[in-house]
Amino acid sequence: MRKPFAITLDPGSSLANHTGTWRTLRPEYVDRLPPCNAACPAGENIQGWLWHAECGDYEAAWRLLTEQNPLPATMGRVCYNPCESACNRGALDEAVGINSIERFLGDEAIKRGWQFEKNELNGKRVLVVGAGPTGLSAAYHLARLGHQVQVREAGPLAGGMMRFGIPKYRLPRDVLDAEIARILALGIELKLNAKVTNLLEEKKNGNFDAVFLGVGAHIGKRAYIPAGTSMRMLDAVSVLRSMEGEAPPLLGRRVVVYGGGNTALDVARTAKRLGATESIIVYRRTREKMPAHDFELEEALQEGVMVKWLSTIKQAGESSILVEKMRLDATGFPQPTGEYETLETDSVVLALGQDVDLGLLDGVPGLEVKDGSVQIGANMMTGHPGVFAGGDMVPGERTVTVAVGHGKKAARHIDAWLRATAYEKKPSGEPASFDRLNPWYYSDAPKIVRPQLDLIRRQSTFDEVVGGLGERNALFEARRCLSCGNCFECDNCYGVCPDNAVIKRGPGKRYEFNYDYCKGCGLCAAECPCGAIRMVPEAL
Amino acid sequence: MAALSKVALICVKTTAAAASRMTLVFQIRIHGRGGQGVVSAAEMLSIAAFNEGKHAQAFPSFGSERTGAPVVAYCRLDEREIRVREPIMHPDALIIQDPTLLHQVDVFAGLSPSAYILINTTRSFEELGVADFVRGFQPERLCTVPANELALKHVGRPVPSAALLGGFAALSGLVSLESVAQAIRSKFSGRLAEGNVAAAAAAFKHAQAN
Amino acid sequence: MLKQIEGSRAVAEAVALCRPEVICAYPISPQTHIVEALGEIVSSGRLAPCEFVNVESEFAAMSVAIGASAAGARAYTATASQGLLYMAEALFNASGLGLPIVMTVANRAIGAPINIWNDHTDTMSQRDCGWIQLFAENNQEALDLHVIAFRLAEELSLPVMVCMDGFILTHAYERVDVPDQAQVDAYLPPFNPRQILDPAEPVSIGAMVGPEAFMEVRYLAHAKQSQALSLIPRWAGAFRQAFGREAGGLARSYRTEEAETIVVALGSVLGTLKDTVDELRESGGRIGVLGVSCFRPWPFAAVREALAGAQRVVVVEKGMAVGVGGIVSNNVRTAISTRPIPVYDVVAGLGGRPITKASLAAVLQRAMTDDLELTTFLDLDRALVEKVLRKEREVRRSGPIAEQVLKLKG
Amino acid sequence: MTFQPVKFYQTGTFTVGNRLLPAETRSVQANMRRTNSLNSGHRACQGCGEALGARYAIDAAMHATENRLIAANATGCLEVFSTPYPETSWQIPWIHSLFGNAAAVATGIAAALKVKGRSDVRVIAQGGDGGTTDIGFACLSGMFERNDDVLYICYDNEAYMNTGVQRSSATPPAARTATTTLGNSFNQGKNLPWIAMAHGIPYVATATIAELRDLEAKVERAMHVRGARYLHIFVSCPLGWGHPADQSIRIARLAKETGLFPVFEAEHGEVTSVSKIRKKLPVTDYLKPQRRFAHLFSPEVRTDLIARIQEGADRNVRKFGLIEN
Repeated sequence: MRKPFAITLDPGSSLANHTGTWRTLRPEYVDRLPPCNAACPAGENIQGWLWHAECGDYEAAWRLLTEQNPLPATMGRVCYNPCESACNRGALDEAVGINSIERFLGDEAIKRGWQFEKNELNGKRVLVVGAGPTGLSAAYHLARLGHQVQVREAGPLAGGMMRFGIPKYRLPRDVLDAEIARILALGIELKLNAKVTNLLEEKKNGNFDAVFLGVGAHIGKRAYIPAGTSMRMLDAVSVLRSMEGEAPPLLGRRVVVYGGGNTALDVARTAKRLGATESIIVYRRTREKMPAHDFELEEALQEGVMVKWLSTIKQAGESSILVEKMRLDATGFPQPTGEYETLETDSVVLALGQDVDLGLLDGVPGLEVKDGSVQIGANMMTGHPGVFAGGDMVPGERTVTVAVGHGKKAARHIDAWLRATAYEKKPSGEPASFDRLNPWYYSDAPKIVRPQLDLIRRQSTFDEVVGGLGERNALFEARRCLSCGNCFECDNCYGVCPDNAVIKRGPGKRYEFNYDYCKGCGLCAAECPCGAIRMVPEAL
Repeated sequence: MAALSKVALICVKTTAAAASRMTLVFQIRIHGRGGQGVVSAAEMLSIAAFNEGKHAQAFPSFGSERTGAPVVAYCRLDEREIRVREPIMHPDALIIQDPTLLHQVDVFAGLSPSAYILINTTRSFEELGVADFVRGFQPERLCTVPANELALKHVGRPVPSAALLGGFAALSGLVSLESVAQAIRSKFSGRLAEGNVAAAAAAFKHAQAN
Repeated sequence: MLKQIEGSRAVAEAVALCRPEVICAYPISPQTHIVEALGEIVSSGRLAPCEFVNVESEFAAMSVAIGASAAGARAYTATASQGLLYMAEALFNASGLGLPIVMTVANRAIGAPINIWNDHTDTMSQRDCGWIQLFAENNQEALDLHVIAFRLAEELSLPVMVCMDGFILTHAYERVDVPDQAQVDAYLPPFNPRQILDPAEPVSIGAMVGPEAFMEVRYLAHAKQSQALSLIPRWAGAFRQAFGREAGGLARSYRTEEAETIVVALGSVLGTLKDTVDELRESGGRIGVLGVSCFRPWPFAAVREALAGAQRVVVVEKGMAVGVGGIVSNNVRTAISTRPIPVYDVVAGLGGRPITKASLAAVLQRAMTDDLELTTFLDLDRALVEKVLRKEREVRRSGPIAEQVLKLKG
Repeated sequence: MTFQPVKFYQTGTFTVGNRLLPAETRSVQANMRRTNSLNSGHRACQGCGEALGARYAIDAAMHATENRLIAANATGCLEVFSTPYPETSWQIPWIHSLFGNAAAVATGIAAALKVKGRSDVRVIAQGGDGGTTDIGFACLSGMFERNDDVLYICYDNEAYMNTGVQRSSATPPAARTATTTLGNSFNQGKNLPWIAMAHGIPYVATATIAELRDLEAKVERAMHVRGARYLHIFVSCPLGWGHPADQSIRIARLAKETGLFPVFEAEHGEVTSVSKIRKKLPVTDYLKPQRRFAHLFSPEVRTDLIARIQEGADRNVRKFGLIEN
């Protein structure tokens, strides 16, 4: 073509005009910390593994999940999911059912027989005391880091409070067993009925380079209740532990549980299943103030458990207790009213909290115990070099998930300590708060409700109450994730740039900005659904 | 052949004037009303002359007149190329398609006594009240044809232009009836053409008899 | 083949022989018969493939032609008068983009007052729009010029306007020689566009050009149009060879041998002028005629050469620049600016006023004795305009007077 | 538990891309090999809605026609920012003729293609609201009436932006422009999609830059119809409307969600589908972020005028049934 001068131009020749010089603000891709991840005591990369689950690549999801937490099937049942409370989707419709997806992945892993990858041993030996969640977690992470691990468990079975504190109807034992077995399959040596009494001696004898203490709180707290000799008084931990033994505990037809925590609910519901006609929780405050999770209370109430709110036990008689009515004062603290009532009962179970047996620590130099808790530094190490601790032993919330998190954190620090370095956590991004999102792009999608066992069976058997999601529903639920603060490759930035200044790098490779042409309008950042782009002023 | 001799006659008639090309041209002015085929008449006349090997130029008076308004069209015939574009101010022949125009428009403007006059009417020049004007004109060059009636008879509608051309062929001898018929057939087709040809032939006959 | 047909029909036949692929039709007198005839030819299937587009305005007509031409189709339209002005913007665009569109303009006056009759005000008003403007003397030339116009337009990639006098030519039945298809095909090869909108080779046509290159673009447009001055005689020569008759060219002299006075004119008035000059020659006048066929580009050299022997020039033109006078005459003056001879300007035939031999003869006789104002209006009713001017002067005075009278009355 | 079909909620139907969908059902804009018909390096303002809308539409049309497309462009922002000598941003055969003749030029191109038997190559005419609803209206109407095989796309940013924000017949009531400094009057309006429908042409649709997939579907649909088609795309103008550059899409979204800009499709003059409002919002949500409406809120809140604008939105909601049920 003999193109006329100036009037007729070659296609796309404007590439010679670098409009990037117009820019005063510069877009940058960021990975913000999603609220679920931030809230997870086990430090799971929830948003990350959901990303794989959304694609239907459940194994990849499970593998990413278990980089932080080796017990997804257990977590998916017993975790009180702070992730869901923090989930930004809650501000849209309902939080993503992270817990149920986690359970799905955990169950899928068991079903498919997925195993962890083993690492080369590095020659270091670590002793883990306690085969509860924190000990198993530490053992798992240490093993994956190449350390030779031995776990010493005082009890007859591994699992700790997961086995002896959580009823079967919440955590079927085959699930627990499968997950523990998979951890042990990493080459971890487990010694059962092997209570450690003298730590330093054990350490020395076993040539251990480091120790992790993960002893659970198995000693029920007592309260002083004037009682006749004949009233059967038990503590909740013992009741729950005996459920794992040969003979179930004898609680009678009328049972009173004293306390307002989840353990109280567990016991009351267990009593119901053991055939109690009346299972009554006596709690000194109101439902709103109850530390137990509301959904568990709701399940308990469905099953026929009753609660006497604003009540304390003043005295226990032969077959009855005296209950005093309380009222909340201005600060929300219960105050006695002097009104009493009598409650017929065959037994009273105290669910007032637990303590840890710290006997094994006697004589360990430098180790400090305060208010029944072992004091640790930021690296989870006690005052005695090489001795680390976590879980119920150390100050903090006592949940399975927190314990698992402690185990992981301790393992990383132990690893670093053994290498004579310091473990530094990768800095997490700024929080991906709801106001960072552009939620218009997410359409409404109600949360999937997990199936529940029918009530009759819930009242009479220890079958699992809450069912899991099928694949289809798990996928649906996973896809409700907003991917807060982390690019999920929705192509919005690539699409909405009026200057084609976003380069799409291909599946899984995200995007990059072409600063030759980016004018810095900020549309990409404004229209990023998940807040994974920020605008920063150009350097002067 | 008859047509050529007529041209020769015209030449003789104008020998008094300078022998310029101007004197060779024969100019016809047609008056009528919008819708009567005035322009078509001039055009057909030019075609008839062209059919006989002559140069001819036909053109309307370029008005924007609508149906019923007085309309003028012109036709020049020559043996040589016609270059002049001015309107015909001194016609050698006048065709009046509608006698009612006689007293409304100066149809006779620029007319010399040697001119031909053909009027579409059933009446005589006297009856039309123009006897005084044509006194001194050559009587054999004055002719009336009942073109409307002939058209009604042969075409079914009072469209006088074709019939008048037949009359003009007879009156002037400038073009043959065959050429006129051919011209009509180039403008119209089918029954309309044949009707008009028949009307022209009838008018030709009427004019010859006149 | 010789035919006795209307000028419009002759043009339509010529255009059809040129095988246009897109024809845009919008009615305006006195051009209408041309597109009517073309429409008839297209619907008869005689001209195929061809898209006959009934557009909604002249602006659209030219715009459709622009699109069609840019997409590689041979495009044609016709217009007149107000229609030409209505497409003025598109005219500049078509030439600016270098699109070889051919358009017939049936020359007609421009209102107000509205006037449907012939003069050259329409095309004269668009003389600077970048189109080549060719003027036809008679219907044969009108016909022939269209064949040449397509050849020229496509050779140069420039649009060409064929100007023919409205009514006088468009509505006149005359003898024309209509060439046959083979002859035209031999003269006019298929359109091979210089630039084309084609998905196989995309380009952007019609860029915005700023001060940094606009001068150069305009210069190149000027240079390109000037090229036509050498191409037009070449294509006129080729036409003569192929068709055996004269048509087009830049300018043609008639009886200018030893002429002291040469009359310059465009279009159909040349015929009347030639007859008039014949008469003047017979009475001994040394006078000739120069017919300008190509008004744009202005053939400086050809005009200068043709007028070389003249002692005076009379320009008879059907248009004028209000407040200036003749338009063609000014062009003539620039062509012979080195020779101080009088150039008389005779503005004639505005709005369809008949130009008669008698009037022409009279004015030319006065010119031959240099007894003529530099600008004359042929057959102007001088008494009438004097009267109107006088009245207007009175009216103009009467304003303040009337006010004063009112003031006096209190 | 009731069966709940898997939907792609996370990536929804609202984002540009969706890695979870089969490749063939993803948007054109999500494609790594999209044509970028309007390429980088153009000189549109930061955040230009028209540049975005044009690339969306033309890329989609290129996709639908397998890259056999020719476009005629009216004078205006789009033309000026895309083709200043010596560079053009267009990757397609493209012509700019005049302000008011894009539709006619396209008609000419379509006629040429028809003559040449290139029915595979399709023609688009495009322009802003000025070039469409005002100066180009006659040519557009002519093209419609003849049912020429052209898709005309109007990028409506509701004023003459190229010349510095003057009122057009598409400027909404109360909007301030350089020639309506007190706010545009409440006229009877010139609803071009409706006028296009009155021509009975095969396809008329409206869209916004906020709903890419809807826009692409309409272009795709339009390219599979022969005859005259009209697509009216609402494109925001940060400069002329006075909103931050990064709000262009949000403003367009609000125009739809308030009911001020109904998004629908029509065939042969009848409305055939309507894009429902997801969450009806008051017009003030749309008006407030734009400086051209600032006088409605300060120095005093012009509840009277806002109410009239709201009435207009509500009328649209009723007329088109913009709300589900």
